[in-house]
Amino acid sequence: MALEGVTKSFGASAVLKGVDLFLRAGEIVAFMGANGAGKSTLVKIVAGVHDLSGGAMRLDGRPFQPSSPSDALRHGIVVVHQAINDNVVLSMDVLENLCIDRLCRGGPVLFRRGRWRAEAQAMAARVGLDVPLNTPVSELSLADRQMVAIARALGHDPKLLILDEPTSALSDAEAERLFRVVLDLKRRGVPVLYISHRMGDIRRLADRIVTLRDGVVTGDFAPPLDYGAAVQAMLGRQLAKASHARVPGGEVVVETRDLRVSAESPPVSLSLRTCEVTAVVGLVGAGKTELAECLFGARRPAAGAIRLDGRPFAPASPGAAVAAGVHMAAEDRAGASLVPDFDLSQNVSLPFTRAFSSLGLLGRSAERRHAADFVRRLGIVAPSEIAPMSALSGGNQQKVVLARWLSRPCRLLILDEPFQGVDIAARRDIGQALRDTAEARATLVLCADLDEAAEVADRILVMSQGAVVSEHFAGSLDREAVIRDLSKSTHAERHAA
Amino acid sequence: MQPDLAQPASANLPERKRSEGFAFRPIAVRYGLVTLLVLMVAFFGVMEPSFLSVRNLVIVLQSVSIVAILALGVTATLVVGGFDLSIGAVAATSLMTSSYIMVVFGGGTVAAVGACLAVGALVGLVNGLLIVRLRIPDLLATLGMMFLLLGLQLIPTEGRSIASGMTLPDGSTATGSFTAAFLALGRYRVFDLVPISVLVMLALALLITVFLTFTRFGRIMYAIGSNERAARLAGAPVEAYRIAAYMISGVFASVGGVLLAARVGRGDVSSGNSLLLDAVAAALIGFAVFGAGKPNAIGTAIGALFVGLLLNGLTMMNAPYYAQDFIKGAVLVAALMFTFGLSNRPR
Amino acid sequence: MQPDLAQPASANLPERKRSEGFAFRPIAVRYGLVTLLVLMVAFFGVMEPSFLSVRNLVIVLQSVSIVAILALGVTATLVVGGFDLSIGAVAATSLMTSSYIMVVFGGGTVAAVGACLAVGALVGLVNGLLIVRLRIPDLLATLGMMFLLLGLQLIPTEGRSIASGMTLPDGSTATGSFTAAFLALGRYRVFDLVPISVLVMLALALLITVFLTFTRFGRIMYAIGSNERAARLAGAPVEAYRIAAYMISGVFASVGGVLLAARVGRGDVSSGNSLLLDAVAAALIGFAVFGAGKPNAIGTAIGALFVGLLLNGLTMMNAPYYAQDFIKGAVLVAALMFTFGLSNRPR
Amino acid sequence: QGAAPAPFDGSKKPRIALVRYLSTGDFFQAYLSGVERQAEALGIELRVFDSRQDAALQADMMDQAIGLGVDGIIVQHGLTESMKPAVQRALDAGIKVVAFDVNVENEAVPQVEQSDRDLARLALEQAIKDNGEEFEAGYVYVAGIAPLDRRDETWTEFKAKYPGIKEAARWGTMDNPIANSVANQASAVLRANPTIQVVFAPYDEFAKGVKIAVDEAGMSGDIKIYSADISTADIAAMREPGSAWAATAATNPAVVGEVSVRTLAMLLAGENPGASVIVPPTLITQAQLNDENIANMEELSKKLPQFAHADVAVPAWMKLPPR
Ligand SMILES: Nc1ncnc2c1ncn2[C@@H]1O[C@H](COP(=O)(O)OP(=O)(O)OP(=O)(O)O)[C@@H](O)[C@H]1O
Ligand SMILES: Nc1ncnc2c1ncn2[C@@H]1O[C@H](COP(=O)(O)OP(=O)(O)OP(=O)(O)O)[C@@H](O)[C@H]1O
Ligand SMILES: [Mg+2]
Ligand SMILES: [Mg+2]
Repeated sequence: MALEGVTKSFGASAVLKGVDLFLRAGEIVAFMGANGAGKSTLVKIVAGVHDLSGGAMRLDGRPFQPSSPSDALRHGIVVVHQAINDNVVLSMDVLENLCIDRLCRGGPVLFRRGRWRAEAQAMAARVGLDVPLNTPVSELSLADRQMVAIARALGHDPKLLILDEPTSALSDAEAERLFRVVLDLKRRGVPVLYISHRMGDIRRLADRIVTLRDGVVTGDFAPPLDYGAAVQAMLGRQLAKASHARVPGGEVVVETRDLRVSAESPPVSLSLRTCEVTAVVGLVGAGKTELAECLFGARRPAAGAIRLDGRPFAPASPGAAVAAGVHMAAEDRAGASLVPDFDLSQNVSLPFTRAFSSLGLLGRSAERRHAADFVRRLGIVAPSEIAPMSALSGGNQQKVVLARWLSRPCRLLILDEPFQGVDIAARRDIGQALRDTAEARATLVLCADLDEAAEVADRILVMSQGAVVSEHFAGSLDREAVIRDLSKSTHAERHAA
Repeated sequence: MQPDLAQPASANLPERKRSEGFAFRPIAVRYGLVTLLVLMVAFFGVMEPSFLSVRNLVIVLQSVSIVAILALGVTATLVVGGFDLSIGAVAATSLMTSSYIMVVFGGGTVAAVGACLAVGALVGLVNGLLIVRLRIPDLLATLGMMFLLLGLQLIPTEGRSIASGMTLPDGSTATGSFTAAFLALGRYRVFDLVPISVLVMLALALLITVFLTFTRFGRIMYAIGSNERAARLAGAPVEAYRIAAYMISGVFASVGGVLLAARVGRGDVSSGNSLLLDAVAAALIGFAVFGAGKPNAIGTAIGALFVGLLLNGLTMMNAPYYAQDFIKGAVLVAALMFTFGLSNRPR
Repeated sequence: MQPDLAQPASANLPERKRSEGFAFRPIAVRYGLVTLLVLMVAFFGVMEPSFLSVRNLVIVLQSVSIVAILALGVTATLVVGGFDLSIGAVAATSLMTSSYIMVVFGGGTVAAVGACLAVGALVGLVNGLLIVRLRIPDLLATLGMMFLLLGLQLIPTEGRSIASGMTLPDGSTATGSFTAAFLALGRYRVFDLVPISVLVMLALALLITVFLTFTRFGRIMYAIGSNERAARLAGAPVEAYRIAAYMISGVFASVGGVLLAARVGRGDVSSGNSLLLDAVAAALIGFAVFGAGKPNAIGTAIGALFVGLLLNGLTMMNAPYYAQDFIKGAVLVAALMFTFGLSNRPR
Repeated sequence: QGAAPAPFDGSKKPRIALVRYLSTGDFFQAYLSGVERQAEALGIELRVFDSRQDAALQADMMDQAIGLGVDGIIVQHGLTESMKPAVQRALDAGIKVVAFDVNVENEAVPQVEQSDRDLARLALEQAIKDNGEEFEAGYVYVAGIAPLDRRDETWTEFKAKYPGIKEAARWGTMDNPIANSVANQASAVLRANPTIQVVFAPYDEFAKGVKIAVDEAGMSGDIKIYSADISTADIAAMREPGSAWAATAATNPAVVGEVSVRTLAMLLAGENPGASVIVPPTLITQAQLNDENIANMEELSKKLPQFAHADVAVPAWMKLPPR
């Protein structure tokens, strides 16, 4: 596969300004670039979603111009797209999702589940996806949905595999299984284009690193790989070393006592304080999201109590939680956070329209000023503060979600997987912003990835199977111990069961 | 539905454990509407014994057949996440077309039926292109088409209904007439009992059920209805499927129109709006049958039957038409409350 | 469109170069339908000068006022991602209710209007509860409600129209009559020119436009319509808003019914038949006005006006009713092709 | 033939408007064609306003017609309440008005009527003649439609007058296609009441529906249908071998249309056509149609002169449409 001078513009804004890229058989190329650099756009051009504005593509030496995703698929180009919900059909079950692309390509007219079951099971087993095949995908966690998408992609015999931030919703264990399969494909000679903001992934997989900045390739690093230089080429500047001292917690803001998110789950007792940023790490399915939802009123706990500022707190709805000063950026960006029909500023102000209105009438200019301020502060790459969400890259959409919940003071700020798809530099900046403003509130960050957690947190709680199993502190973080605690994992238990 | 699972149900998937103990809710959700149907039949049977005679049940089938056929067609568009408001008008147009061809042009049965099916397919194609290529929202495109057809079908006769010997706008007299074979479509009874329209309905119901539920095309259509983007990215030719759905809907509606013409035996001026609403009602009730919660052909057929039995029974009991509307609405709402209110689907 | 940003565009804001060259498409999308409207008016005005007389334009406004009011109400439900099929039936029920109260109970104007508004709000509330609490799909719940009301409104009079001196089902004679004040709602003309129904329509259009576009409540309603879950997790009381939308729709429909009763001066059972489809058409055309691509009140009002002007002009030019339907459908489809086909919204 | 008075002496081309409440269906189409023919014969320019069963719109259209400055208006159907003030506005503007089948309660407006009561009476008298004074009847009726309500009054009178007539069942619907919907209902009714001998369906769409059901039940020999109104399609249905549709009472809608225009023309010429102009109905039986071998409305008009032309509103100067 080779790309020659590929350009792409949306209306007047040029996104790709002449990209040259080639992939050799049996090579994993890590494709790095800051949010909005144009990575996903490139992927979509190769996958037949977008037409290219200029340049050419070649596949096996022949000119290649896919007219549609199905055309690209027929040529053996298999893609896991960045937006997870673009990869799965929620109303269908796991089996159907695993074989849907095969159904589209042909085969017997009658669809018999029995015929597909063995194959689907093999696909699922390959990536260690461990859910009943008849579970509707809408009931799966985001991570499992991602695994379904990956399982389907890997189930093909791709000629070219493109993974656009496949691990953003995964924890290390799932990621590791993914890596093994990818490496296996590599051995079989399949070229892989791998996009990620996680240096860990790139260290593990990359044979070559190509960096993209503002739509132009700024670096092509062959082994031995110089990761520092790659990051610099991608950002156009040096990345400051991240380290922070632990800030001890102030007064207690939120306390849970024997909180059970569901009847079967273990009790959770924790307290969150001002100044301190608390991160909860846990594998996928550990129950982090469910805990957050209980605190935010999106889920009714089965037992136990929550206290906010010393008073009992049992929010009946997210609305009540927001009113009480509890803010939460949900995990599922597209499904649970963003309003697709709204522009950037409207998405930022959504929960706080009251603050921008008098007598119910909205003050549009104040709203826009406010959003523009955050566009600048979080480095959101967008045409303007009134750009539609569809014109933003995945990482920048995530930043919009964060901007929304950072935009007003609160008592408790919950961020569920806040760094999905956010590039390294921006992650640092946001982490810094979080820490800088942590004084007046309790901050709870839920991450599957330990590096992310360590970067931002003063205190790290490890969660496994719904229970908090250990507590660690920045400065004295014993990674080995954390990983040991994590590995009492749900999945291990699941397999044992 | 599937007693699946290779692995034993894992501990942290609570929904798999439902089957322990007798669960009332899911059963109520799944069979609520069907139970209601059975109770209704029993009630009418007791009140009016002739209700349960075979002949009457055939009458019920016959009276729902046309609506059911339209409803089955619209189900196909519902499956791909669309909606076809033009079906009533297509049926009316097909009624006029077949009459016109036989009465004015003196055409034969095959020509009349063929032309109707062609008209249905063409309207479906145009609907589909408007929606897929020009990206007009479904409701809007088919609403426009509805008005257009309602007018169009009356232009050739200047608003007159079509019958043998009618005077044409140019003053001449139409010489053709409905062919016997065409009328037989509406009147002949197999074994002197089952009208052809009922057989057509059953055949089409079977066909579309198999198509939607058991073929890969059907799977893909459901996928498109649920997440068009994901289906496209998985390689589905989304445009083609959506156009096909509208063509199915158009053809089914035109079949309904042909049967209507054969039964009525003349080109009746009509808007078909009642057909539209009844067909939509049947298709939507279908959501509730067996707790499907989504468009499905079996449900649609049962939905049509449900309304047909209710109206037949009420008519037998001499309920005036307005009371029938009222009871139809009330039973509908009650059945739906039952089905949807109890199901604890997450929102 | 908007002069950019307070801050100088930061390094990572790509510059916008739109203004180079004349962009035809966005303008065609935005003003296509309005241009068509203006052309249409000009054409009719040339063909038939009295079309442009103030009196005639007032007649157009008056003839669209009731449909427009219903359409504005249904727009509110479209905004929250719902749909209200019961509006026509609510208007008819309100027509019958007001007539019944005045003619049979001898009630006054305030009682009649008040009862209608209460009925409208109640129906909206029930619709909302069915949809929100019992999670019945919108189309289904309101369709059931539609049938229910269509029957219910006829029960008190056993299907007869309500007029002074009518015979009631129990054999007695109704003694009341429409009050002068009530009839004035339909007949009085401010400055001897503008009927009250037009003023009511304009006031409601203004009200709902401001509400939907400029208040935070409207903003939240749009958010709910676009992504309900996101709105809920942003703290919006989604249930309350959705119920409110159906209540707005119900109340607007009942206002339409009151005005219809005042204009007709009798509880006529067949008035209000075509209101649903016409109102839906207006609301859907509204999607295309100014390239909004989503439900909006201004668009709805212009959509209603569009259809009204077209029909009025065609009538003036002596087009028969079926040709009017045809042209209405054709113009609708053409206008939509223009607006939606050209806009390059991503799918 | 005397010289025509102004404005029919060629001094000016009069303009009239037909403001209709109902327009869909054969009756209304035939009515319109009658209006058009007579208008043409008199050299009148005609404007047609179709309000499609929207009473409010009909009132608006009256105003539209007034705005056009026509010389005369024919109001075809409508509601008394909504038409009364609208007609008054027209009269105030100096426009002559004739009303067909709607009572606008105004002395200055002559009423053209196809007497619905007479229609029902003729059909029912024939039913009694054919079946005797005692029979079990089915009745198709939808309340709230003015002509049906008037026909219903006659039915009520007959039932009182002939206690031997027993109404076993009553049904009806205006769901379109009406014939099909009525057929569905009638099928159920006939199963529940197999002893019905006579069906009174005073609207041809109803009769058509009942006939379909009777045929499908194989009961054409046992049941007789009496109705009102007629069209070419109805003639074919009545003449089918073994048809249960025994008789219908009808006025020729085209003739009614002609009469309406003539009445208005008399007003325009300053003559007085009288407060009410009644077009007498004709009884048409199956036997008659078969005996005379009548296949459509034109032949019906030829064979039954009273059906082809009503001798009302014909002053000496009146030009009649060619026949
Ligand atoms: N449909 C569109 N219309 C206009 N601009 C777009 C559109 N899609 C993407 N863009 C712009 O193109 C640029 C590149 O987006 P892309 O999604 O390729 O970024 P990315 O490199 O994948 O970023 P991320 O790491 O955040 O996923 C962004 O600045 C975005 O605003
Ligand atoms: N809608 C749902 N229906 C049923 N089970 C669910 C649903 N959502 C999540 N689960 C299950 O509940 C368990 C806990 O999920 P939760 O999302 O809280 O985990 P998590 O630690 O946040 O993991 P993740 O990293 O995926 O967010 C998982 O096993 C998950 O599969
Ligand atoms: Mg991306
Ligand atoms: Mg989570």
